[in-house]
Amino acid sequence: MGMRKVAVVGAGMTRFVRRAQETPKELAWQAAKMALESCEMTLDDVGAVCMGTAPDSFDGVHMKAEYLSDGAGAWGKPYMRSYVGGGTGVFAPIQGWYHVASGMFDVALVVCEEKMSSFYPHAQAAFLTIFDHTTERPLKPNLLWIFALEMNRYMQTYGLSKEDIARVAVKNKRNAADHPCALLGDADITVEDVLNSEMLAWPVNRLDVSPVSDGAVALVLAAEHVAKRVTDKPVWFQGVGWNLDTAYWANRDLAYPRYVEYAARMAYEMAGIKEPRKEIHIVEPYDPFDYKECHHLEGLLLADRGQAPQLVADGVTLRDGNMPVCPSGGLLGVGNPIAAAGLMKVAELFWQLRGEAGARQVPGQPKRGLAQAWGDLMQVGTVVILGTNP
Amino acid sequence: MTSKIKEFSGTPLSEKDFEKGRILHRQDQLEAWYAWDTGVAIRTYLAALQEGVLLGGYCATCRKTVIPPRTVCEWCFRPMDEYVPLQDTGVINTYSLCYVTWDVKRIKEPEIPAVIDIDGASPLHGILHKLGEVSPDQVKIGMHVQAVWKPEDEREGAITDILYFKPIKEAKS
Amino acid sequence: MSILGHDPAGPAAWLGDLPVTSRYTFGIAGERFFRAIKDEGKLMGSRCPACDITYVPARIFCERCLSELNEWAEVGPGGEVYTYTLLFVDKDGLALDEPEIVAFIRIADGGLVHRLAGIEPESVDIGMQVEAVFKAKKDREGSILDITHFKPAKA
Amino acid sequence: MNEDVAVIGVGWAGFRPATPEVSYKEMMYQAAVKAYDDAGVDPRKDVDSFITVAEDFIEGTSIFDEYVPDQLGAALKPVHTIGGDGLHGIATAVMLIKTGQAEIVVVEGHSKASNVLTLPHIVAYAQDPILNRPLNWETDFVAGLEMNRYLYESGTTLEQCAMVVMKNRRNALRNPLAPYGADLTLDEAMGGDPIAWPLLDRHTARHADGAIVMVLASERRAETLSPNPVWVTGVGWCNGAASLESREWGFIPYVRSAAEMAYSQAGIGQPRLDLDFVEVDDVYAYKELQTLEALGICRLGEAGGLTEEGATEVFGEIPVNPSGGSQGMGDMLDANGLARALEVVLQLRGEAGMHQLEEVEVGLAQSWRGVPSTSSAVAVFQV
Repeated sequence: MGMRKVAVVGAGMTRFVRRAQETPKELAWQAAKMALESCEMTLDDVGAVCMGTAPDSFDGVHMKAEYLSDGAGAWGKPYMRSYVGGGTGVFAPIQGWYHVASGMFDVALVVCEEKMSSFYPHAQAAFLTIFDHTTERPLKPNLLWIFALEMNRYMQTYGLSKEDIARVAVKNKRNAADHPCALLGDADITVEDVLNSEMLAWPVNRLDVSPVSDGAVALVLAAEHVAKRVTDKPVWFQGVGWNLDTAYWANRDLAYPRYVEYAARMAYEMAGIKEPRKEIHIVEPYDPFDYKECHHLEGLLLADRGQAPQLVADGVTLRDGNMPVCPSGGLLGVGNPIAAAGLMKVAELFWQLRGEAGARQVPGQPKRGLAQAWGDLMQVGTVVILGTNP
Repeated sequence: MTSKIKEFSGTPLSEKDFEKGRILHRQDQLEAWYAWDTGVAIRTYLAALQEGVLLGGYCATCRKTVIPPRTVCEWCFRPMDEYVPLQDTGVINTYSLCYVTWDVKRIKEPEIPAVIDIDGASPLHGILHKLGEVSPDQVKIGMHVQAVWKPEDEREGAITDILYFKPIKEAKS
Repeated sequence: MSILGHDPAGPAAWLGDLPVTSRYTFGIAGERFFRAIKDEGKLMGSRCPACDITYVPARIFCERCLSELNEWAEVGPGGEVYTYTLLFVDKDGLALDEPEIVAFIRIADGGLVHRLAGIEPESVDIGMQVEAVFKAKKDREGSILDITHFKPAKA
Repeated sequence: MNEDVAVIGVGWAGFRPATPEVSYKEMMYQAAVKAYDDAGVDPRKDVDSFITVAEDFIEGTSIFDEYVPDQLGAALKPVHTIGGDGLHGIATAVMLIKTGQAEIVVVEGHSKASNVLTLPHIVAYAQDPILNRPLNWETDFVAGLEMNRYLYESGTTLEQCAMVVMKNRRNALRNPLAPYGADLTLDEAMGGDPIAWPLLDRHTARHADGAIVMVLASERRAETLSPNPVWVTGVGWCNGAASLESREWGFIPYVRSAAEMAYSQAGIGQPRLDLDFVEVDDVYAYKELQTLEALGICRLGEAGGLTEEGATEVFGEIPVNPSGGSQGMGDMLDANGLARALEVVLQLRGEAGMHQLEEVEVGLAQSWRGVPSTSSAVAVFQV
């Protein structure tokens, strides 16, 4: 099928901080403006705006995309918000992709924003209400429960230790030390630091978890004829995939994220990828908790089941390893303003594939990268594959 | 282009900036209340809880017993056939020892949330609940547990009609 | 029992809430705009030279071209009633004791939504000139409520 | 455009002030199973992608997206939520199909408004938290401000707004899906209490529960699957100024922009002549008039007169809201656009029953996301 080719041509982001002074609109504006300036485009060039932002509870505004619209550059423009919980940050560029690939628009501006600090006193309380209102919420569950339950099941199924998994947090926080926007970069952190950090919900310790953050990220997407005009180095969408599993999360296997696998297979098929382990050079899987990176590498078919922690131990996933994973520093290191954090991963691929990632640059001129996010009730996989070839 | 950009926007604040009035801010609270219709299947599930029964649903096409019951099977998209009373016992699928409440208050004695695969339901079909009458270091995945119900006259047709699940003392053979 | 039927002994509805508690910063522009109200009793606008628009309240970006706005200037405190409404109900659906006169007061190319007072509802006209009435300086805390209301401007 | 897109199946449930016998999941299922039967598709095998439209605070659930797949037959399938109106969902389905990566896409929208006990408090949380919310006003003040300026600029009268209410609730009498049918006199439609004068309580639609599911398909699949495809020949959507302080109050330019986008795709040059009937937002009665003008059906200030002359009646020159609109069918929040589109599809298929219009081939549906938003979407359908 003669599908229109779509490229990322510009990217911008704010710093990820614990509490931003900027309003949500102002954060969205800062990222959007930077993205447009990065490719020397103006708002007049933009045909449509796509917004990704996670629960309204965080920013504390009902229909928050409507509130955010002017900051995102949507004044007088076609504008929509897509929403798949934690998976939103990697879905929003998919939304941008279909805006352009459909032939409906030549240029789409994709903006993701989250201001979690507006949920006060603590953003985590927002997660009570992701559970079923009648059959689960009366038990007063919290977000840590589901991660801890899933992590424990994963560790038990494959006989993994906390140390195996803590190495992911160490790698990512060390990588983040080179990211100018990072909240929790730490070049000297050790596995012991992670294991000795405060116990939150066994098996989850404080440093196994990414920090609550504020921030925004934006990308400019363009159709082929525009992309080739505005840049010598467009980075192309090669594949996209997304998938949502049943909401009855206690009625399925928690050890393996098959929805991630299905999303990945959709993207691989579109990208014509037969052997993902050989054909993907950089991976930015979703890492809100350290075990999730392992979980997702397995779901993405980039590691055998239960074997992802071994890749970390062997150094395969280091920035200069054979398959760099989260060279950005990931959510664990850069920070986790939910939707913005997902889009940060796609922006990282853009910078890496153009050789513009500075101190974070992965060696060897990578040609293709994959970003993935995850969300809802351990239920959503969203995958974007970008490459230097259309 | 991150390597080309020197200055990034985003202005970090500390909690002190708020406490000391260095920053203008305003608080608000959402008043959002709902009366969600329980509908056919969940209404029946809740009625059964009040009776001290965990109720599942059976899909004849998939030959699957699920909990809670639902009117349509999400796998074959055929209407579900019938309600099936299940045991009030099960096996710990996974658990956590949680030292933080939902609104992020620190607690000394951990809550022990667990997914419990319910006896009589299909494999890997369970519910979220909590464990009790067990010391945290004794909990194991695979442990057999039983529901501890509220007294009958205190039940109201809610998942909290089960107080928690406790380990079943295996008879010594 | 067939799943076509339900047990009427169960609760027909489940009552619950969605607890959200929020703390909002005023932002880069809001901080400056509301400090000017609090400290100086002034309304500030910001101008986009490219679009030839003066935003009130002042903001740091132009919504039409996304330029950063650096030209701040005092505006008002008077403006024109661009439209108004008489609000009779509160958020619980109850009748207000007195209907509130809510107006959009146009100031430069923007304006403020606020209440009108010191005038009977039937005397309000679209196009009439009004001006902001500020709280005493000692009572101002940096809020839209530092303006108590707008009142008809002296001729 | 790469590929034409058609609606090949519709299903619905509810359309009543309250639906206490079913949960939202069960109501969605009722609509979905009907739509799949209508389209002749199996959601587990045939559907490539699913879209729902929803907002968390209306549902009472953070990340409502979670609870969408099961009752739509969408578990382990590509599903996503659009925080928009149902017509935004239709536009999304059209885009997905035009990429060539999806051939059959399902769109769902629903309202369980009856379950929301504190809706005005929730809507107030959509106001700017710094500039507007401290004033502590019920958000209908935004409609009052807009209506007053609209009447001022256009010369439209309160009586003409009342006639919209009379027409739409009378149309609803002949629509079995509409719960709010009534035969009001002008005095009755002018009576009652004001909410945000000049906005009257009786000019504000009551809420309703309901679910609507539509199945859309590529040209290739539509032609093999459906004996009566309804083609989506144009979609447009647009936002205006987010803040109350920078918007136009009398005119709604974002509706004009959304319509122009849809018209240019559908090849509509003269909307009044080219469209056989329209279904538009009328949650507040004045919106029908303001919208008709923004859609270019008539010039500014003419919609009230058209209504008075009967041109927008079911027997008139350009019937407007033959379904009864939201005044007659109920305000279904973000499902409103799909309710409007459902009527257009049924009319174009000749399946509207007692209120079937004669010889209709092209219809338009339009929606607005309610106060305080400036978000609107438009879709043009054709047989």
